[in-house]
Amino acid sequence: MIQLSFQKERCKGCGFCIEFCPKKILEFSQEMNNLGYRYALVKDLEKCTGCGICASMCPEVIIEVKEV
Amino acid sequence: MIQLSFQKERCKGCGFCIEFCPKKILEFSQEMNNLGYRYALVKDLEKCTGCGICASMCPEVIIEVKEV
Amino acid sequence: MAKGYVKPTTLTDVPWHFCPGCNHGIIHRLCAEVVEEMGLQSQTIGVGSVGCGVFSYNYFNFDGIGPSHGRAPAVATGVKRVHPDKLVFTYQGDGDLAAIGTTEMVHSAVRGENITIIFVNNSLYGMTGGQMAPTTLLGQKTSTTPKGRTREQAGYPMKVCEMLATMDGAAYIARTAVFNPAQVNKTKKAIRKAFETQMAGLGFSMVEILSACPTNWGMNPLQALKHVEENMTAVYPLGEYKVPTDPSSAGSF
Amino acid sequence: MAKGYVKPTTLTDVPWHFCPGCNHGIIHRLCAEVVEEMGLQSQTIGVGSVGCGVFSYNYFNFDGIGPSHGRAPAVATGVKRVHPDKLVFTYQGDGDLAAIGTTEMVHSAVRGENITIIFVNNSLYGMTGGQMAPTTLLGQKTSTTPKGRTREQAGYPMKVCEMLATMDGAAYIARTAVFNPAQVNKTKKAIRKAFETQMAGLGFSMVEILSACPTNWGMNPLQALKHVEENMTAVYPLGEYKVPTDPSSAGSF
Amino acid sequence: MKREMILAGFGGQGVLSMGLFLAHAGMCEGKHVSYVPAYGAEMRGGTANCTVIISEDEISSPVVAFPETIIAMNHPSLDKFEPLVKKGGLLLVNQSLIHRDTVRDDIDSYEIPCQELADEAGFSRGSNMVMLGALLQLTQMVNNENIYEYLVKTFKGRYLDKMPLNQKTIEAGMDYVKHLPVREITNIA
Amino acid sequence: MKREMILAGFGGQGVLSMGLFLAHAGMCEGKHVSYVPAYGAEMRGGTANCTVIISEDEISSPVVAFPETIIAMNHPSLDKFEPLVKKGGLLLVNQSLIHRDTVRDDIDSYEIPCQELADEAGFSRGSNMVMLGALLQLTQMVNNENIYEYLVKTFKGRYLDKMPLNQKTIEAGMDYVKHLPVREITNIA
Amino acid sequence: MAELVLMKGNEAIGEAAIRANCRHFFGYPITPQTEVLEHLARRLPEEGGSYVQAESEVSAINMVFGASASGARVMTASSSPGISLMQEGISYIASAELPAVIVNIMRGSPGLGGIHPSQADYFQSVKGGGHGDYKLIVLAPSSVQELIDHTMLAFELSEKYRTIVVIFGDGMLGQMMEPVRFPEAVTSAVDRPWATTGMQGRGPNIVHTLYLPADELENHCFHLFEKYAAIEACEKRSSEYLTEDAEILLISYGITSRVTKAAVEMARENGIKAGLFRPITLWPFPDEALNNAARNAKTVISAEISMGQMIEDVRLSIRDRIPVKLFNRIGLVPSPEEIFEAIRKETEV
Amino acid sequence: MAELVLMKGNEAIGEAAIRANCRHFFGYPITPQTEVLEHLARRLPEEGGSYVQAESEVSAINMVFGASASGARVMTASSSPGISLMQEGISYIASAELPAVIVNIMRGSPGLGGIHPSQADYFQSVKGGGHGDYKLIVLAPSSVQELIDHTMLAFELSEKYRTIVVIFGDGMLGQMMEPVRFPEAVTSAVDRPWATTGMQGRGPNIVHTLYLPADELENHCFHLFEKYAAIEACEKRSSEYLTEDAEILLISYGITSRVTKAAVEMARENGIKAGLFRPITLWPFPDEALNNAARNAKTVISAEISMGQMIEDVRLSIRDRIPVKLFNRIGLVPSPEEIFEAIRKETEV
Ligand SMILES: Cc1ncc(C[n+]2csc(CCOP(=O)(O)OP(=O)(O)O)c2C)c(N)n1
Ligand SMILES: Cc1ncc(C[n+]2csc(CCOP(=O)(O)OP(=O)(O)O)c2C)c(N)n1
Ligand code: SF4
Ligand code: SF4
Ligand code: SF4
Ligand code: SF4
Ligand code: SF4
Ligand code: SF4
Ligand SMILES: [Mg+2]
Ligand SMILES: [Mg+2]
Repeated sequence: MIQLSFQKERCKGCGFCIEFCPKKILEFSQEMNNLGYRYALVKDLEKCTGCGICASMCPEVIIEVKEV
Repeated sequence: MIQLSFQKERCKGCGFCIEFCPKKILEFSQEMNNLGYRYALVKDLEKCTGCGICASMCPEVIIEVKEV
Repeated sequence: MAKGYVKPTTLTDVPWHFCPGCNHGIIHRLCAEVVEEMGLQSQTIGVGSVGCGVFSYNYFNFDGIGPSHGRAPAVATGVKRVHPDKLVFTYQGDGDLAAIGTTEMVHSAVRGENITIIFVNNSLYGMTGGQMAPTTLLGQKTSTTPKGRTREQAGYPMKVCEMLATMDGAAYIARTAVFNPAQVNKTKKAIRKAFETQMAGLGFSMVEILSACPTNWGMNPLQALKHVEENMTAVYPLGEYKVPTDPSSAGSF
Repeated sequence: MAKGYVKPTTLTDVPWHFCPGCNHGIIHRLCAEVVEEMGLQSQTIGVGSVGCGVFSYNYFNFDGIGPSHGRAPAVATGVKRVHPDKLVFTYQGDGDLAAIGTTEMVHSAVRGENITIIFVNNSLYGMTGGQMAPTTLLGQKTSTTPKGRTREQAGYPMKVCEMLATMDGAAYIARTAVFNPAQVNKTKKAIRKAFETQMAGLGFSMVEILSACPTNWGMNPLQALKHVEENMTAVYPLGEYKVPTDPSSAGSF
Repeated sequence: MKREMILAGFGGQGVLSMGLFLAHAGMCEGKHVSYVPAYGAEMRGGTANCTVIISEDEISSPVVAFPETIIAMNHPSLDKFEPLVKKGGLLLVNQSLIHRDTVRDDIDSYEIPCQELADEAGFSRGSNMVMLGALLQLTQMVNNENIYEYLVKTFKGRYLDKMPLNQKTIEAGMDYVKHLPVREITNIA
Repeated sequence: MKREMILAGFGGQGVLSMGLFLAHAGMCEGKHVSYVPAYGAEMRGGTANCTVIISEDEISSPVVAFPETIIAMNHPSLDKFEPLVKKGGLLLVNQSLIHRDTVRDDIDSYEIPCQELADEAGFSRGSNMVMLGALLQLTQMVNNENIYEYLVKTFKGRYLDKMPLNQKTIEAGMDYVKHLPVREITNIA
Repeated sequence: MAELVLMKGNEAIGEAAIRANCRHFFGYPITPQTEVLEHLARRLPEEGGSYVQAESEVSAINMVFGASASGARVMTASSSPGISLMQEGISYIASAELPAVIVNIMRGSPGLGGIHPSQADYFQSVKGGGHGDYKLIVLAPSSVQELIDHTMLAFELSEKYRTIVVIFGDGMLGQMMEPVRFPEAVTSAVDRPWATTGMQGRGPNIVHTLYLPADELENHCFHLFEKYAAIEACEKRSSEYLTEDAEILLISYGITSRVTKAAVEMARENGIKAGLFRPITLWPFPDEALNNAARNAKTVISAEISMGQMIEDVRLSIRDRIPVKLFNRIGLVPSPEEIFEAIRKETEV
Repeated sequence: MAELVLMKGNEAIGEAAIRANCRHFFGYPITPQTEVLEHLARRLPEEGGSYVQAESEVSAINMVFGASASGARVMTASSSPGISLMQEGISYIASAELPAVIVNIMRGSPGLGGIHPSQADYFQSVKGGGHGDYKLIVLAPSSVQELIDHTMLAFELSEKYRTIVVIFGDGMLGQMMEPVRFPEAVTSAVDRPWATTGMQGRGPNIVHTLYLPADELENHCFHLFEKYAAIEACEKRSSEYLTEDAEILLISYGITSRVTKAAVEMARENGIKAGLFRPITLWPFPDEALNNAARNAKTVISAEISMGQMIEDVRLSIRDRIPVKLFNRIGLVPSPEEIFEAIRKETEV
């Protein structure tokens, strides 16, 4: 099973992870973080393959993908 | 007839004119000029064709070739 | 592709100052990953520059130097002559490298200086608020080309890879981008080749990376990636412009 | 060939300081002849440099400027922007142009600045007594490469024409020499093409001229010409590296 | 008479345009004015603030250590500037983003629900205009007749279509403070 | 005791090596010495000269306005330096290239046919060595025993094969002045 | 009378240059000066002039050399590190006696430092950062209006004396906005018979800085310094505030002189006899005027945003008659309160 | 005791650097300094060091930055115009507190000037040619032997205080030959825990000069100036000749101090009570020592090959108690006779 973690307080809402996730299982939050951005979160972890593409596109290096 | 003039006091004795004259009618002087160089002079003006090659190679621009 | 992703130990935990979607972040990460994967964290000296990458020495978790604007290749030369066995690379923007730093860049290549330049080309001066750079595209609007860059007034986009590839001292020269995952992987491979070229002592290496500056382009992050893919690559073709000829060159070629 | 020879009015009568057999003299003369033949004596501003050509402003009989070492192309840019219709050319040695002046040279080409550079390459720093220049041949002995230039320590001879020919802003780029009468004529033609390119407003032009420095080469004048012909041209091939594509270009093409 | 103000918030909240408006208004009404933005290396994000002085007499120092009026649009700004308000001065707080009470009791402070009022006014990005309205109403610093003209000046005639909406939002801020219960100003001086 | 000399000629006449020889000789004989070449922009041609001081005591100024000894190897040098020789000083003139008489009568001057003597000695490029010999003979500045050693030092051990010829040429200069009629030195002081 | 406009310091400089009939600008971006470039990049083409973004400050100053040598009114602008890169070019321009205007919007230093307001380039511009003997006229404006007036004056003085004039600003002056009025535009072009414009109807003009014979170099330097003496005789500028009876005299220039003035006002309100002497030209430094302004002073305080640079000229001016103290902050413009506090301390002792 | 060798000034500097265990040199040719390069280009490879001929002085000073930052003893050398091009880099090195030795064999200026001996870069090196607040130790040798001793001292001081030390020479010192003895070679390498050598067994080392928060920049400048205060307290150097009873005190440094000494000797022979004060460190300037040496002086003459630069420090040192005159020549080293003449004139009035 895949463990996906986002450091939401460091997310700047660029949307790269959301855009490039092959499974399209990421989306923006409704609320804003303290930086004033809508941050990325997982809507459907089940479908995650752990491919790491989201992390490989994240300009803030705040996504970790682990198999557990 | 060709008029060939060398400003001997400005000659630095590089020998380019002598080397490249197709008629081989130029040579070095025996005495030195005030700069301390053996200067170039014509030994056989008759043979001069006025081609101007000597002048075109002279780094000091001190050769004039005229037809008179 | 290897599953999962963990942040490399070659990056500190300092929060980054980049704007949303700035490609500097991706490129920082790739440099750090390659250093870690090559096991060179304790053998690396990074030479930053003045531009939006100015804080690289705070973000990289290895020795770092902050030089003056444009002079990174000279500073790196000084470092490399003292530590010939260490990995020494510069991280420079297009204003820093291709404008004020032209002489230092060209002559580190002429000398075949055994260093690597990571060249982040976002086609303008980001940190100072988006002025024209030598790399600005024709027609591109910047704060100093309000009507778009014209040939008459400011000439043509400067093609650094094409120029340096003519030098005997240059061993590896490549241009890549990071506008999608595939390109990100290619960029990482190119950085690795460059670093391996240096560690193999084959001479000067540079990787130019086309990079998005959403803020000064007045685009959102995804539009900015598209702009790189569609407009920048047309003027700055991606690919390897020079690869080491020396057979003794590292395995990965 | 036109018979006879008379010194052009575009040269003053000041005695020259060059050493015996120095090719600077021939090249000075050719520049002056072309300016005269194009009828531009009163329309020309010559920008000198610091090197053995430093006194060009005393030898040329038209307006002249003595800039700082290496910056002639920037100075010429300033002149040209004020006088777009005048003939503006720089006269620079290889140390001046290809070492300290690299940035100014490259960016006048990037901008397609409508000026001409006359580049006198004698493969070392003549005026200061014969130190290595970026253009020094491998193995060539100079006062700072007493055992001859080596790749390891100082890299490779810098090929300026090849480098500038990659630039979109460069309209005419050629390399010539003056080691015999035929080459002298070719050089004069190239200078004329460059000046015509500029007057036609087609952009940046440069003529690199391989030049003998008997004094610092430790050769007599004729040996020095041979050295250019046999050794320098092998590393620096003669020819036109770029010619204007624009059809509106001046007649002589 | 001289009014020294610091307007603070985070980038994008429009504190600088608030300051520009006040400077233009002051100038148009024949006062001496100065406007000093705090400029940052990272041009984006982070905090933004500016110092605006409007004065009958020539302005010597454009620098103000203890301003008489402070506008805090976000939490960090309140923390940083509340201690600096002159005794008897004025502190306006953006209630929508700041959830703590003010601590000074020797100054006159107001909480304004900028976001809510802006939303009501139909201009959700107009928090700054609401705050501006509140300030203008409380201080009567400028002639309300001319607000529209000053707005146009502030935006150099750009987005003219947006001006009425801006004015409306400013008025929303004015109305809000008009209907606040009148308070005793604790002026320990 | 202090001896200040200026040696002058045109480039290639070897005046600098003459000066170097004297400086080395002085040093080897335990004196204080200084050697100041006049360096030019055009490294070649033009005139060359150097100032050499040999002194029992420490040398304060390496700069000399009125030297006590002058060697003029060519015409321009004579014109330039003859007026500067100290009263009662010594002036050596290279007769082979200088065809005018000296004008000073308050100094001791000698004409030396350097070229001719050098040719005789079989070292036609040795004019400077002839002149050096004349100077050494007239002044007895250094121990003649060690001339060879000093020559080797001067040329840093290069062209050792040429050293005997140099020495021979120096001696030619010495002999020449030895056989000059002894003269009264007009010393107006 | 021209209308009042609210304008940013850097833009005001750019617009003033255009009013001064300057049509050629060469520069390189650097915070906090960049708006000068941005303004001129937009406006010069409108006025038929040319804006060239140089590839570096070294190139910029040499482009200025060329444009001025060939007869044009020309300006460049930068900030501290960029001005350092211009030092060789500045020495050349001074020797060639070319008119030119250089704007320095000083920032935090040394090294990369930061973008804070600063006054730490005083030695560089006033004493000489380039090699050799030369002087530059240095004007120190203190408001946006003065940025305009001094920029226009700078072009006038640079032509009159064939010299560089430096506009000495700082990050705050460059970034702040104040209401300003622009004077009438200058239209007359000054003619420069010595300029390299092509030798139509005359012999060749030559602009150079090489003097190989020692006596030629010496004469050239003496000539330059005769000119500088004339400038010292005519162009010293300063202003005073409550100096007549001042027992504590503050000396400061530029933006700092304004907060210092406010501090002096506070001091007077508190019964302290303080006064302000403000040099407007830093070179030539108004030494006699200062010495005179200090006649009743018991203490003199030099207030600078530096570790103490102008203070040397203050000491030289008053010939060390009176104790000279330093008040300084780095990285920011001090507040009137801080300076007042420093004044108050002096009265205690 | 080491043997006497007759050596040219520039070569002596190069050899002294090697004796001081300097193994890295970066430089660019320029008359009258070039022999420093030429000597090191030959000798460094023999010693296993590296000579890199930089493509310009700008590159050279930045190579020095890199080499010093990563732990090496390093030197560069140039002459006036080249030193101007190094001003930005010098400000960076000063801020980063990197040890480095810079040789300036001064030549005729301003502009291209010429290759004559000169002392006209005093303001640039002593006051500050680069941007911002910083100081350099400036040593002024007056003989070939001192060129050696000061070069070795320079490396020591630069390490001790983490600062740039400038060797302040001129064309004559660089070109002349005198007998010299070399001290024992230094072999110990100083360790630099802060250097960027690769983070083996420690956290990352960072060398930079950027301080964005105002308080950080202010603290950094205050820290630098505490260090400078320590240098001022310990490193002022000067020498005196017949100053005890001197009524006319001459002040001069470097090559000029030697001709001045000869002039003082002439004056004494003529019964004039003249004396010589010679600053050896130009920064820190030996002000107390000078003030003390001038205690009996009625006139003070600053003798310089410049239009008058050191004279400002002379005036500051003696606090303008006594009239300070200038004796200067440009383009050459004056003769003792000229200076004596100037002394004699003083006695007439
Ligand atoms: C000598 C000098 N000149 C100018 C500057 C101002 N400056 C800082 S960053 C920068 C340009 C940065 O552009 P680039 O190198 O393309 O990096 P980017 O921010 O675009 O990533 C400039 C001009 C400076 N710091 N130093
Ligand atoms: C800033 C600066 N650095 C160095 C010099 C010294 N210098 C004068 S000429 C020259 C090199 C000349 O070589 P090159 O340009 O090849 O001309 P050449 O004499 O060979 O014709 C140098 C380094 C200088 N004048 N200014
Ligand atoms: S790991 Fe792959 S699948 Fe999972 S979220 Fe990231 S991109 Fe989508
Ligand atoms: S890529 Fe990173 S920064 Fe961008 S939205 Fe996703 S998590 Fe946030
Ligand atoms: S003109 Fe021709 S033929 Fe006559 S001398 Fe010259 S080269 Fe020879
Ligand atoms: S080419 Fe000219 S300089 Fe050379 S020898 Fe002939 S005449 Fe003399
Ligand atoms: S300005 Fe551009 S380059 Fe700089 S951080 Fe923002 S997006 Fe990145
Ligand atoms: S040194 Fe060389 S280049 Fe210079 S004048 Fe002599 S021969 Fe010509
Ligand atoms: Mg960029
Ligand atoms: Mg050359």
